[in-house]
Amino acid sequence: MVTIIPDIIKESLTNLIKNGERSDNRKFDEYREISLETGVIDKAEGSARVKIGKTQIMVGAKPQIGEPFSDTPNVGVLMTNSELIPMAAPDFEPGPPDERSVELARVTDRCMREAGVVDLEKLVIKEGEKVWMIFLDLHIIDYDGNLMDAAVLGSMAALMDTKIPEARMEGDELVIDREKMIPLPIKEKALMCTFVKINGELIVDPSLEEEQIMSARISIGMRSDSSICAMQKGGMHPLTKDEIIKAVSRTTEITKTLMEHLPQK
Amino acid sequence: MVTIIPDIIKESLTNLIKNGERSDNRKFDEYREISLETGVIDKAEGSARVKIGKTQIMVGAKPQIGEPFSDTPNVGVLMTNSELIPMAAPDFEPGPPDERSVELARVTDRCMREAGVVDLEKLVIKEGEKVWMIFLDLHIIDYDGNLMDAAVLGSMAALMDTKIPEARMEGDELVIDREKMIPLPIKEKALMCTFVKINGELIVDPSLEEEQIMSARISIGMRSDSSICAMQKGGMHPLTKDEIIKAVSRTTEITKTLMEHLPQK
Amino acid sequence: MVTIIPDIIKESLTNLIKNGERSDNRKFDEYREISLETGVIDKAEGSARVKIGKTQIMVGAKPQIGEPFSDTPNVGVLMTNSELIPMAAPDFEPGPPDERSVELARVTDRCMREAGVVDLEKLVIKEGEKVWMIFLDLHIIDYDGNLMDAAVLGSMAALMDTKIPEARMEGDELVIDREKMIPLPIKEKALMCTFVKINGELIVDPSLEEEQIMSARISIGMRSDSSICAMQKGGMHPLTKDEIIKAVSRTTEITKTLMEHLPQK
Amino acid sequence: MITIIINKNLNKGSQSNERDDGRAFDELRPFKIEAGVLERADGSAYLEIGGNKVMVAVYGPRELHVRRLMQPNRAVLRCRYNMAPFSVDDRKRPGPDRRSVEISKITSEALMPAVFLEKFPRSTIDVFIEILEAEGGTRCAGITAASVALADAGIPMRDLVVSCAAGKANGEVILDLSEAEDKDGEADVPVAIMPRTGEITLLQSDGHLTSEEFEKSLNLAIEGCKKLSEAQKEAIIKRYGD
Amino acid sequence: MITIIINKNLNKGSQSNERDDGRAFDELRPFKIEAGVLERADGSAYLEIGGNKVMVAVYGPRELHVRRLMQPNRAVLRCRYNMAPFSVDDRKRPGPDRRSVEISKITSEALMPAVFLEKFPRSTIDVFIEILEAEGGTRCAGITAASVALADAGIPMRDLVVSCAAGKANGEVILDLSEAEDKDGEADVPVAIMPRTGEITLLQSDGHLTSEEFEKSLNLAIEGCKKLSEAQKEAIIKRYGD
Amino acid sequence: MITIIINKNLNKGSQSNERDDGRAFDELRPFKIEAGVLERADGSAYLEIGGNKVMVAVYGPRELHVRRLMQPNRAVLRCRYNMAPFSVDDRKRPGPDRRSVEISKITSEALMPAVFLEKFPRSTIDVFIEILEAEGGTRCAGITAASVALADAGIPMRDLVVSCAAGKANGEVILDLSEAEDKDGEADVPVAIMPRTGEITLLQSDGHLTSEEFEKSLNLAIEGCKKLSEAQKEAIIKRYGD
Repeated sequence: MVTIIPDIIKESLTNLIKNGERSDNRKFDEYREISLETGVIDKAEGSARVKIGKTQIMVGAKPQIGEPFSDTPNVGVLMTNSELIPMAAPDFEPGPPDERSVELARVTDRCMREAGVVDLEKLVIKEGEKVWMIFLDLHIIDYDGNLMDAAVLGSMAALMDTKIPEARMEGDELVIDREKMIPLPIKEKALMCTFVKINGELIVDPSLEEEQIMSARISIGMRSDSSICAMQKGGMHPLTKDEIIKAVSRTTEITKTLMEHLPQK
Repeated sequence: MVTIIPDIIKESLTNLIKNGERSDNRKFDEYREISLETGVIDKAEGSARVKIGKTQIMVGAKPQIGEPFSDTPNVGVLMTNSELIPMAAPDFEPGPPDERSVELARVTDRCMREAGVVDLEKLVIKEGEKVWMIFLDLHIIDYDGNLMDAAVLGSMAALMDTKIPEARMEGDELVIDREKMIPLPIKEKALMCTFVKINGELIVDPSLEEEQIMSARISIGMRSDSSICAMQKGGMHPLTKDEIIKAVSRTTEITKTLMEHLPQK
Repeated sequence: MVTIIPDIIKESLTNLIKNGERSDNRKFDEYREISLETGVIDKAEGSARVKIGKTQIMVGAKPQIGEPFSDTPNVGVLMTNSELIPMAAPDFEPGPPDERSVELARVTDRCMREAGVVDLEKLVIKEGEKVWMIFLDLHIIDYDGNLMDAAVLGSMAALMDTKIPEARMEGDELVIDREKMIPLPIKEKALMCTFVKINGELIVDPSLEEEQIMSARISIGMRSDSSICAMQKGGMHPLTKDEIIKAVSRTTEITKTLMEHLPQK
Repeated sequence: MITIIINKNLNKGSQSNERDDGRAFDELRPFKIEAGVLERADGSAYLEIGGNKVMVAVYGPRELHVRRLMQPNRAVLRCRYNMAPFSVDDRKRPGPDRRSVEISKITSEALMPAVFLEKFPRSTIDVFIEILEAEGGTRCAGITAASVALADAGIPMRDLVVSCAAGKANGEVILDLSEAEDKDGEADVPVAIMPRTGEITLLQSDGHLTSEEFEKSLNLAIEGCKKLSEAQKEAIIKRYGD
Repeated sequence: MITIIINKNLNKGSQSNERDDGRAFDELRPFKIEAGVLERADGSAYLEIGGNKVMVAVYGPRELHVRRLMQPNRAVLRCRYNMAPFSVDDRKRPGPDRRSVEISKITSEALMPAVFLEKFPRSTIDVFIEILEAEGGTRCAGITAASVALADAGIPMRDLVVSCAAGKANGEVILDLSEAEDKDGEADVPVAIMPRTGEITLLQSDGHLTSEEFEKSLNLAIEGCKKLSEAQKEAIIKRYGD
Repeated sequence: MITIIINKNLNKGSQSNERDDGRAFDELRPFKIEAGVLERADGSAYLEIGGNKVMVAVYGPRELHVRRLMQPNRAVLRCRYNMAPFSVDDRKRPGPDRRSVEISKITSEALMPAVFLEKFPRSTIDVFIEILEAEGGTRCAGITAASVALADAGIPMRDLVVSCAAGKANGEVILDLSEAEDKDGEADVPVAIMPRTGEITLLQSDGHLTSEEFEKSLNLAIEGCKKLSEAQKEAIIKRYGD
């Protein structure tokens, strides 16, 4: 948990920011190289491998028949789970998800759900009794900063890649036809854009180094229509209202470019 | 777990006892001030806040439909759970209930159950299939000694405060009518009286200080008809048979006064 | 976990082996005294107490009605669980089974299952819905080396001792008749034979001391027809192929003698 | 078997442009704050707002037993947000769940900027937030009460962090959503600020909003925080005098 | 689906004034105690009484690895009461439950008064009680066996704690309730004493009794303890000579 | 309710004497190995064989925080075998189960003989094996990839441990069983060797075999190991040159 950044590195990074520069020569609003592949796991009904710089996440989506929640009998369920597995960083430990992992999964989940990415009403097989539950698993395998944006990007791509079997009731019988795989009904697209504050500046897509010296973080989930579907502040220091408003406005621009990474369909 | 009491405090408390006195000027058979409110949590079907001196417990009762145990198909269920939450004392830790917490819940549970406080037979909705389960949750928020007596007093009051919805079978349908709330059927009243032994004397309602220097503890659960419904010895030192008999006899007197704190109905 | 063997003991044990001897005067292919009793726990439908030297294991078998696994609807289930309880050795700790305990249970389980010891098809009460599940619990109470062979021997004996109630469907009703207890259908017999390698020699039935200085371990499960039903290598050092082949061949001989310890029926 | 639940509280369905409980769009629910309510804790506070009942205890600065968490140059601030089993309609199973783990984390981050942690290296300040009854907005209520409990414990602070949510329900941006408004509404934006500087220490948005609606919600929440801030100060003055 | 279980052992229903197993009201079930039955443990004992089979191992005094539990001026005595999965009619899932946690606690308290803990500061004495078969009265059987195992381990003690229950079934106060008597009976009063002084180190009452019945039960249990105490001594003499 | 699952992949039932995927009895599935594929880990490797996809990260030698596990005269080698939830047909619940605990243990034992542990007393070398997709033979794939990751981390080793299974399906002894062959087959014999000496560091047999069939399987697995061994070396050469 305790990561000590030598003062000298901290100072040099901060000085760069002061001069409008970053250690990898990026602009303040520039993402690292993004790579996104889908269909990478044959056994998963949907999958994606996303890389933002050296950060790497595998996302798998698996449908399962279940009961709807009793207060929402006519919609299916999307469940997001995240594992900061010890492979990904020297300070990640085996065991049940810690608070960072839980936050990552919950923010990703809220972003997809509130944006209405999946048409959950189409996942009902029999109202109040049988619905599709989509399990989205985030497997973080290399952590070099900015997990939030990578998680949402990978989740969006994995959901767009997902195919579920045709399922129907025939009298009392539930028939699941794995020979007829139907694309998951996608209604909206949403992505997330994270800024950190260093020396009073907001810079997008923080690298690990930048995260370690940041004073605060803000992640904004946005739909393709530029509406806001999620927001989460993090970090030990405050943000001003102006900074937040500015971050929202920059997100509107950046999201447009980010969306181009998604499969075009 | 390890509480170090300075020798000087220990000595001074012991000396007081020797002279028939206690540090807060109480008599050996005298309780601290007791305060008892019911109906304190609107979302709980029954609730109570009990204070004995500075010790404070919130008790909530919540009914839930469940299946009866297979060996007692014709009675409902009373479940008692206790949480020594870290709010209540510097040495209480988060996590699953420890042995003190388990003992508190189980002794409280036995006291209520063996006294026949709730008429469990009236909690059956359909024999062998549907009964009311009453969950009694003890939330310890301030610990200044004598949790046992406070737990039983608060539980008794919360149960007397509890109202459950009318439930009935209509053919195959279970109808739960939350517009008709019925008082939980209370058959008996029972309370608990705890003594600790210090310097050979038995004193009632120990404060935290007194618990920390006691040699032994005895808790006696008694019904309003002076019969015994629970008993539990604690502490690292023994008691004599005479001390136990004396404690029972003093409990008979004290319980009469204690009962006056319960709602009069 | 860390057991320090004084160098002097290690050296003296190794020297003995060099001279073809063992500290308790056994031959390399000789087991310690074996004692096996069945029917030792009245409440268990099958039970055995096995001792190999000072190593002692209690095994209990309990049948329970359950659902078959969905991919094998027409066979019953055998579940093996092992507890290295802290009673058995100073370095065993309370808590969920550790890796040694899990390995012991899984190897025992594979040995019984792959040998086809129990005729699982006869444990079906209603195909796809109701089968007998046999829970085999290994309770290790004294650990003086060679748990594997003791576990398999005790499990085999406990299963041979097991009687299950007659169960049948009468229309929609499941009738379990505890007045008619039927022997568990045993199809095959299998035992396990464990060698450790010390100073280049393979010796059977290692004592605790021998286990502590061994370089490698090999356990071979064998049926009465000399076929192999399980094998597991352990330890921090390698074995050669010749050593393994030799161990298999010696197991063929030893198993014949070991089988004589089983109840003769 | 079919279960039918008859409940008069469901399906109110008032579609008037007033809020169900009669509040104006920028009106807080009734609230009260009290400091110093527990004996054993180093500091404590009790807060009610609407149907929420929240108790907070603070212990520390004190020795940190988990060496792995220790910080050489500052105190650790650990918050534990916990709901009593009887605090909600359907009994909550005791113990942390994913929701409470997340809230505990962001509550710590909301309070930390205000505390002079650097005064207590290698130690911990523990904040225990117990939700005794929940009716929408418990995380904000917990933060607001926690600040008072920290002050009651004598922990040196730059400011008293205060928290309040705004959001959108029935198409309107409103302050301090009740449980019903949160459940049926479109979005909830919990905010915490340090009132002296107006800086924001907690910010989430759960739901769907345009940028304009978001900005409006943010402003409204900040106004709500300022009103609650007065009550915090009064609670402390009432306990200690001024 | 309906399950019907046919079992001849149920519904015996003898309502004579004799006990089902023919014992007198003040008669113990047959029992035997053996010391020194395990190889690895520092001390051990095996006890059977009625259908109960109990094995106890003692390790210590030895180093205590959990610093938090360490006592500067005495040893800690930790007991773990555990039931084997096959010890009861319906298989018990492995691992501690609330019942075993409580019994472990009161067993420690029952044994502590007899042990010279002050001779071994900062260390632990661990007592592992395994119920191999349970038929009513296992906590008492565990305590009685544990004393013998402690003696076998050479732990210095003031006395050999011994334990037995009395209670009420079919309206009569009786000694040493069997499983059936405990299940159908009105009350169970487990007691442990140090026989030299008669002091009581364990006392519980589970059930409903008048004061007179309680006192009678207590006296009866003490008499039972005294009989068992002789068997404890014999077990130790048999192992070590006298 | 009855559930019917229609699936064209089931019930292939080819009973010809060729393997379902057209391989010869002694033929490995297509495979590839890559070294140095992760940024944060000290060493890493990626391996595909048939439908298996395995990623391995190595951290260390580094400080061991669990004092209880520390070895005064050597490093500890800890392996954690873990399956991603999406790696199998029916989603696997996250976290260790009994199978993964056993595989982690024997994987450690398979790798340890090759590592100069004695060079790093009191430290740990951690090997994290993630099964991203599973199609039969994952434990062997994990071991083979782990050796490459250890080499990539610069850990000094006597040899590159390599692992492969052979077994029996449809009455024939065959190399490198696919998932279908493993499921319907009679036996599976996973083996790991140090190719320089041919010594065996992992050996299990799950299934039913005669001694002759076992020996044949063992030999076949060793041949498979040797083929894979070449690919390991190439992966390292490709990363570092030779």
